[in-house]
Amino acid sequence: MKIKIKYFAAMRESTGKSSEVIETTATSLSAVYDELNDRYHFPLNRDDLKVAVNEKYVDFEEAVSPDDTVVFIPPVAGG
Amino acid sequence: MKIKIKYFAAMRESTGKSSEVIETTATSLSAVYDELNDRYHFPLNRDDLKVAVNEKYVDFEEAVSPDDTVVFIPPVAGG
Amino acid sequence: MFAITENKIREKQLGDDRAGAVVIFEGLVRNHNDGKKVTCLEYQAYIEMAEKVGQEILNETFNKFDIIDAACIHRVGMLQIGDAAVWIKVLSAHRDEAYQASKYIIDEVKSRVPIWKKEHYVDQEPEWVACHRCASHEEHHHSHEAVT
Amino acid sequence: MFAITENKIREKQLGDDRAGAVVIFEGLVRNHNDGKKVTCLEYQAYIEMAEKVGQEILNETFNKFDIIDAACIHRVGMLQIGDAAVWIKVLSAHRDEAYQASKYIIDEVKSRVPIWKKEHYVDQEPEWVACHRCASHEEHHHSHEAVT
Repeated sequence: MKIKIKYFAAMRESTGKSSEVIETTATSLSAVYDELNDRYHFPLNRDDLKVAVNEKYVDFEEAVSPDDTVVFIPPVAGG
Repeated sequence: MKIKIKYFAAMRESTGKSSEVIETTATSLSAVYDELNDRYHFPLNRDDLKVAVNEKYVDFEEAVSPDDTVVFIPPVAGG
Repeated sequence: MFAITENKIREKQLGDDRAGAVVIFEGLVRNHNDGKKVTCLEYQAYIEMAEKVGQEILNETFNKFDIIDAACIHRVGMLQIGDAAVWIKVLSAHRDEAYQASKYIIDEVKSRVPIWKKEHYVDQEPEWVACHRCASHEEHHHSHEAVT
Repeated sequence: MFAITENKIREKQLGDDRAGAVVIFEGLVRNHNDGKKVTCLEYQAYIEMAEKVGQEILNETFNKFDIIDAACIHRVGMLQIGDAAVWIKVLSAHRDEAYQASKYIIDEVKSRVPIWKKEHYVDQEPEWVACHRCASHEEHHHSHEAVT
């Protein structure tokens, strides 16, 4: 299936992309992270990230569905 | 001795004066209050008032000195 | 800086490159108090003493909290609904101190600064707001004041 | 009203005749952080999600505290020392609720809204401010953040 990934902050700098559409067979968000981390060697470990699907925080063990927008959220620092 | 009395809020309305100079033989502020209360029948009991001498809160049992400026302070309500 | 003014409160500019947090408090004239409809409020101050006590409060605030700057202006005279009666601004590096200092200043101003207010109502004679009511308000959060 | 803006924050007018207290919080860009001299700050947001999470926080605030109105604006892009990164205004009848609601909003915004900041320094390479540092700052009040 195809899913969309958006990148922000340190994740955007390490991938050089603000978003991309990927083809994946990963069943969980955790597996999506591992797959992309093999490619990009992200600057942040999974434990330092949160994950959002379609603009909502969800658990890394949740499943992905076709056309989901997935964002690995680096530590936030607003304010 | 002569002392100056200033009146504010309900005290001003009951005396019809914003200030006056009085001649008194009272030795404490408490006695000054009693003396003036006999004349004006203040709308506030001594227990509901504080007293300031020369712009500082002091105790009712303190003595008065010539030329002191005395204010019986109704319950404050700033803010 | 603590000041009493007869005019509409004009905010004082406070700036400092070390400041990371600003907390501004404004006390406004409400349209209701203690179940009564308020039309306007008249504030009177013993100005010379109010400015001394106000400055003492600010000095205490600087001693108690790690803040960069603080200012308070209190208005007197006849105020309309929505008018600011008091304005307090605190600057600090970190926000907790600014919030704490702001609350300290307004609490102390309300309890110690010689300022009085007379409420004017739609349906009855105006009256000076008395402190034992303020005090019970402060304790129990009843709606006994026109400005909070 | 929760909004993200790329421009200088323009305060939103909030008024209500029932309001007796206004608390405004501003988070400013400081000239120092964690012992390093800061020259400017770059804020980036996942805007669509930030606005949703921000609105959720305001909804929670209305449920938790007896307030009349609340608004929050967060700026993104390149900010200079002294610029406001975030602005929060709360109106309530009584002041305690306005202070509490204001603190709740800034605490939640800092911990949940997907916004990031990159600090630019006088003496070294810029870096994204990481959360484990923010978190330890929040707990221990170290000076780990450029805006507090």
